[in-house]
Amino acid sequence: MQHVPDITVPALDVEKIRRDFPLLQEKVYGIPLVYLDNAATTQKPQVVLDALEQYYTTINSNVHRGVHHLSQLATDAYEGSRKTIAGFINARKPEEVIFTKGTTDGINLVANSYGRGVIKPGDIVLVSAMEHHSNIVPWQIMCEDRGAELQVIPMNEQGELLMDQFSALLNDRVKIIAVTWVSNALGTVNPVHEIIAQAHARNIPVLLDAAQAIQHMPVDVQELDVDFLVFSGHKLYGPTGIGVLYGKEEWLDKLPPYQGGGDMIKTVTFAKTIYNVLPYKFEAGTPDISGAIALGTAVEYLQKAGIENVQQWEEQLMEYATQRLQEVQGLRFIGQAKKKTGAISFLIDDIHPYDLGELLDKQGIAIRTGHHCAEPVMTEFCIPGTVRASFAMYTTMEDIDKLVAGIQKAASMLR
Amino acid sequence: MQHVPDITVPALDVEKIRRDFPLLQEKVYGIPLVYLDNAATTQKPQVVLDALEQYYTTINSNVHRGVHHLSQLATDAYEGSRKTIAGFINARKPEEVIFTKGTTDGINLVANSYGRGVIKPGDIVLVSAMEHHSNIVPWQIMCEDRGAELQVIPMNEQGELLMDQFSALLNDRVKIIAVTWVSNALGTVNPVHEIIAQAHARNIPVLLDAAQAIQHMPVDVQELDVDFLVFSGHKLYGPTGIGVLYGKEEWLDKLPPYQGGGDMIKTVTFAKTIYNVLPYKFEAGTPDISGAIALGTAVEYLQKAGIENVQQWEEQLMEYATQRLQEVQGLRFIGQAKKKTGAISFLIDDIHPYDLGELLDKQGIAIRTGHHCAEPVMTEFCIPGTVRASFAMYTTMEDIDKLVAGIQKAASMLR
Amino acid sequence: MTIKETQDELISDFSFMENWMDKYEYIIQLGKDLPLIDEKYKTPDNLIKGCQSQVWLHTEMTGGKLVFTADSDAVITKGLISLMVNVLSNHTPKEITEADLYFIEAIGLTSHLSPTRSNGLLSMLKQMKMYAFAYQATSQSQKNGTEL
Amino acid sequence: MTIKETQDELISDFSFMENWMDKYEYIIQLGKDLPLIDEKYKTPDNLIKGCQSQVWLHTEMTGGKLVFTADSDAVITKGLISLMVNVLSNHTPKEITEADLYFIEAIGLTSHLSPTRSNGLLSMLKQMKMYAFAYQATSQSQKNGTEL
Ligand SMILES: Cc1ncc(COP(=O)(O)O)c(C=O)c1O
Ligand SMILES: Cc1ncc(COP(=O)(O)O)c(C=O)c1O
Repeated sequence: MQHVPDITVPALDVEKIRRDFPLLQEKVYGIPLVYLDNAATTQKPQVVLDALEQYYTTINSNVHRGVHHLSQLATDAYEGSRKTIAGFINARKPEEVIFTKGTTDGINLVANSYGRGVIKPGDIVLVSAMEHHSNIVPWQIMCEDRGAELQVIPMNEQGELLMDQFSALLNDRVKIIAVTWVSNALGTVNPVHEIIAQAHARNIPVLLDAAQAIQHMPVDVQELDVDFLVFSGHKLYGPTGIGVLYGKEEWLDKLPPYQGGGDMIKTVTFAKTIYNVLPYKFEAGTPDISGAIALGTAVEYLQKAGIENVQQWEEQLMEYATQRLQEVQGLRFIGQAKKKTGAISFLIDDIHPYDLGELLDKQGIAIRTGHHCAEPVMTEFCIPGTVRASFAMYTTMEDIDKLVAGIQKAASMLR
Repeated sequence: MQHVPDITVPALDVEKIRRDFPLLQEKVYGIPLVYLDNAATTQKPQVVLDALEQYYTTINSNVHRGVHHLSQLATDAYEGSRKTIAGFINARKPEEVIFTKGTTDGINLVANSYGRGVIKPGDIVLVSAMEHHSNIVPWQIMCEDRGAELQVIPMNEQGELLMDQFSALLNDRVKIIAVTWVSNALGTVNPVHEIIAQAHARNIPVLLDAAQAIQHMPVDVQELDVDFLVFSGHKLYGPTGIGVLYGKEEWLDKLPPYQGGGDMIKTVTFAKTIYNVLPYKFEAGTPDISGAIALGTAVEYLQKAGIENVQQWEEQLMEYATQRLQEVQGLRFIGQAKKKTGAISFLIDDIHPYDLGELLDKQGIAIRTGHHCAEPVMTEFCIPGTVRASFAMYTTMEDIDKLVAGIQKAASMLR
Repeated sequence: MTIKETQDELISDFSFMENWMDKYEYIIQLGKDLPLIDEKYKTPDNLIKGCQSQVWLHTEMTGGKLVFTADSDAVITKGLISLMVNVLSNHTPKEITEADLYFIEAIGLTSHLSPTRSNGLLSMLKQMKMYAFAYQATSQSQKNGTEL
Repeated sequence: MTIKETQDELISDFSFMENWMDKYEYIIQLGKDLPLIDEKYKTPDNLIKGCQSQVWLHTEMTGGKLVFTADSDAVITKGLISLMVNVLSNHTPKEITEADLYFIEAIGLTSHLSPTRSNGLLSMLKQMKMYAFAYQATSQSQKNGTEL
């Protein structure tokens, strides 16, 4: 974040973008909404809503199995979206893109399949100290079921992973490493290239939780050489209920399927079932067809704006917000990593984050308070939670000014 | 089906209902669409699309965790939908309604949790010979993993379960029975009350696959005394990507959770995780919020029309279609159970179903051909597949006339 | 003042405040005035674990009347507790169990508080009524005991 | 006729038909005229398993030219195979491998057939070209063999 904020000439026409998002025009309590809870979920541009409506009013039909015209159109649109997303993350093949319900579903899929296919008693799964519950609990469940062990890469007080300790934790018992690319509670951007390089040197595959990365920076799975990568559509300007698991073809071929059902099989008898090829092997049952298609539209929208432009704009937002928040007396940042993106967590003196959140809400400012589903992080910092403001491509400097003013007012009432 | 079709005074104003469904107004190949693939997925009334749009333009926000106003509204709407659905199936409590991705997801949830929580090596899972792959493969995967055995309730040539054989299969090793209420391939309505009564006499819980029942007849889980019941939103006039698992509270309390992640836990440390109460325990990660809300709207739409009225109308459709199809030379029904609903499967002489399907499609008539994800049924009848026409509340007698005319034309070309 | 009178006074107080920021100012002030729970009573037993903040509640019987003291780590929560304590404290168990508590709805708290907060409020209330029930039951059985 | 000429003829034939039902009539008729595969060649080896129908394809080399015979359990599929056979059968491996097959697109088959059907068509075509490649490679190596 060495740039000087250049508010007057952003590569992104943020005002124009804002007009594409109907909900940003809304008021709460009669006050224009300031939406700074984007790490929880983003708002959707009208084109995404149009894609949903368009799907249901013109081609709605079940995919893959139909001889009729609508089914054909629905299948084309669904598979077209898979291609769009494969292009967006630079997957080798669309077949490496599996549609899931979201990040949580994707991690559970890998944990379960990897557990049944690879893990033996005594094996180790490595996660980090700053994981979201969704990247802890599935591994806990799997480890308990398989007699494996969960180990944790520690972090320092800035909220940065201790890479020395990470290296020291690597040994032949470690069978998979699951880490978040960006921490939703702290904003930390982890050194994922370094993690993957060290893991691969020992033939350990890596799963990246990209729930808080995919919307903020260019993602290239081939360049990363990552084995599995998961994210949610609803945090990427797409609908709820849809997400993506990217997996290297060789891994997805090797692992047993997760769920059983329609579409994921080639032939079924009661004696023997033969599984289908990728990506269908991992997509049991009728998928979220409209969600997948609309996620494709969201990705195209983001591509049109340019993910590099978004990244650049959001870096300016982060820098400006960090600077402005420093003006607030008694404010301390939770998470002060050198590389951060998307979210800023903080506390003010001994004001309870919940009190602050409530008074910000009443001023029309939506932020999040609490443990952000990352309780171990809170435990580590000995705090009940934080106040978190998180940004999106449509966030403005004015939003940040309002946030700071709102905080000042609330703090004065609560002190 | 003893009624005389009474086309002139249906309790349902079908023409009015049709106008609520935008896709039914569409043409394919310039011909007005005749949509008879409702068992695969139903079309959606405009109110459901409006609910999606409304959600995203006014209250979109992540649920359960937020201190701010939008999150509150989203949570209220999401939980409101749960109540609507609980009312629709007469669940004791909304907490017994778990939102899933669909029928397949629901069955996988139960198979996995039940497998980890209850099943021991040597135990038996009972399914029927007419199950959809989604009610076979999850149990196969689980049985293989746990060293249990899958056994099958056979059926006769009419496509009716052999209840004597069912009774004979019951013994103390049987730990769960998973059967479909209505067969998607044959239309058979199974004697589920009888199955549940016999199972409960031996303390065996029953899962009902209601994917093809919920849209065609009143469902009362308390009256059924069923332990688990699953269905998909997209076959019930709701969006894709959302479904429901009903489970008796005592069962849901007893079983271990399926997926791990946000929302489904009370507290998380790396050493120990305490799971949340129902329904959250089984809803890991950000749910399909918009899907759940719009499914609630779909259910309300159906309630307004009256599920009894729909049932009555569809019985007339079934009777009329059966009668008219008998006129077609060489046509034989696949599945001739005394009680059928929703779908009619058939073949004509040795015409390949796929050929027939393709020529019907070119006449604007959407039906389905193939094994309908129920290959064991096809194996049993020694056929490669069937042609299936399936009905919904908006299907008309005219649709059936067009189907029969289309079949006559296609058959004459193919013979 | 009866429970009803205190409620009506609160409703009237709140009705003079124009917007929700003012009402929060008032709630926060009430929290600051709350008779604080004795540190020694901040035991796990007395903890009502809410979703986002912690609440301790202690009950004592003095001269036939129940006295509540409480605390929370969040100031607004403390204010809300204070509302409840003001209304219910210093009344007999019978009065408390029989009280119709309409002020929460009337003030508009249920619709304006975040749901976790208002759920917390309700479980707080439940807890207080339960204490009252418990005391009533005990004294009832004691009375029965002497009569026998 | 060269492969190109047969294709152009087909395209012209199809262009005279007004609607898709007529085109299907024609395809079905072609299927009925297809030189049937000898029953003994309906082996699992010769089976191209499509999604919804089965296809058998047999290849023979006669006088330096490849001759295809085929069958399917579905009549329309048979007709489509027939199109391919008409175009490619009785040509040298070299002609077949080098052929630019534009007629499928030109007739509009790819956009009008169901995707499983048109995928089947494409895998059929791939199979035929592969046979041609194989024969070419074999004769090439035989030639090289004699030369050495
Ligand atoms: C009887 C039956 N069970 C299960 C399913 C699977 O439903 P879904 O694909 O929505 O998960 C279907 C629908 O295809 C069905 O008809
Ligand atoms: C880092 C991280 N991982 C996982 C998740 C879970 O995503 P979802 O709830 O969409 O499954 C989130 C979002 O809450 C997150 O921020």
